[in-house]
Amino acid sequence: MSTPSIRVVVSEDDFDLGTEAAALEAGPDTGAVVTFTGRVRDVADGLRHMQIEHYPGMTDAALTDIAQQAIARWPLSGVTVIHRYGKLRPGDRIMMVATASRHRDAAFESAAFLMDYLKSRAPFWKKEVTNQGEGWVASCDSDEAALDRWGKP
Amino acid sequence: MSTPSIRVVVSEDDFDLGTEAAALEAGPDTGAVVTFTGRVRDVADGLRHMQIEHYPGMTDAALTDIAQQAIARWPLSGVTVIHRYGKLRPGDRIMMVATASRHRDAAFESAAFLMDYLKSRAPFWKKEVTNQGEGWVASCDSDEAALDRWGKP
Amino acid sequence: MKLQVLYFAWLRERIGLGREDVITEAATVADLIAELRAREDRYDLAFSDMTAVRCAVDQMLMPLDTSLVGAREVAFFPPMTGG
Amino acid sequence: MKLQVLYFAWLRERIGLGREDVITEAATVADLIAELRAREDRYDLAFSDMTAVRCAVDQMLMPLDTSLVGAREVAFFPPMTGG
Repeated sequence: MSTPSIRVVVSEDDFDLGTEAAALEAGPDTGAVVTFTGRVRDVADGLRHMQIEHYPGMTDAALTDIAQQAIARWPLSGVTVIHRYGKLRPGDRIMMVATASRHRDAAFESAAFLMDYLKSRAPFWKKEVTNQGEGWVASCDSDEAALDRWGKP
Repeated sequence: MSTPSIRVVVSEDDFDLGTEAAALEAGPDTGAVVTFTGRVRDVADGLRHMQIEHYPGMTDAALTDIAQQAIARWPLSGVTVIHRYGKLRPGDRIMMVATASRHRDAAFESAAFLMDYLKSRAPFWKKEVTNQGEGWVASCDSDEAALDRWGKP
Repeated sequence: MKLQVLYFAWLRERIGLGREDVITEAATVADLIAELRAREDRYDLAFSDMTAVRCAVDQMLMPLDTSLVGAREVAFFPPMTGG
Repeated sequence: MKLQVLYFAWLRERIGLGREDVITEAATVADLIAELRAREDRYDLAFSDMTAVRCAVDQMLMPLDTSLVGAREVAFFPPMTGG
């Protein structure tokens, strides 16, 4: 297998899932592509928008590191991680990960791994602005616990 | 949560992953969309093409049944299952599944479930035509074993 | 009774046809297979390794001891290889 | 030594700035936090619940007892909520 590709994008702009997946499909040895797309949900008290802050100096390196960990664990031909920041409205896409492999299990597991690590190890913070005011989204204990199944850290 | 959508397509034609995923993203309560795309890989002795046969009277019902099982198990807002048949060449897309949910775990697990059931319970058969001749793809014991983690049948 | 019997993948190729009408009094799928195997070598060969044969009765996957009472369509095929 | 100190999310809001230069002889991140808390109430408040504070030293996630020898940039923020 040739060297796996890593594509990391941190941007205010939207992305195109079809284009990203098609790029990962290229190459004769990719049989399976798994994608995860996260999207701004509406909340009970009416979400006006979500503000996503990040740590510019650290974000690219943190996402690349997570992608490299996935490549070290599974036989992947490519990994893509895209995360937006700035002002996002209900229905907007927030982020995506995608993995390509010969085998479906490797593609599924590595995509779930990327998501679990991205939730708790990539420097993004979400603030919700609703009709009732604004507040930072709290981290979930379950997100930290999700890392246990991969043996941390 | 409103009634989950089920979309099942059995066709000779290619599909567009981006369009399919975007359709599943619609609705205020979808936070996560997971897609799996399967693609014709090249094989060691040179694949000319793959011929996929199916059981027309049964295929739609079998795929719909598998989608309904997923909806019964996970809180999903939508499920899409697309499978092609006929003559496919290396690099062509064979099939996709996609699931939409509020939560990432439900989307990941149900997509993996759909794939496992589709592999062993949907009436498709693959024949590989190589430079050395042609042969039917054998089923894998590991595919049948994969169903055990969902408690069968 | 008259059954429509379908064959897929290498079962279709070995038997040499994709579907046929069969007049039979077979009580179960297994009985039907026994009748077919007694007919001609190509059927006998196609069904010689039953671990590699699956069946559907009226388009539902069923075990081989399934009753044919009320059945209209029986299909035989190898383990599925979709996905 | 001179450190660039960064604050994100509600730490940034409580302290009222996103980055500042700090002249300090603190040996560890925890020492630096103690110095900051002694300065003004807004720092003291921001760091009052340390279970909710994470830190990065030179853009790598680090525990609070990390040495500051050779460090140039220290960032404080709540648990991450990406994805």
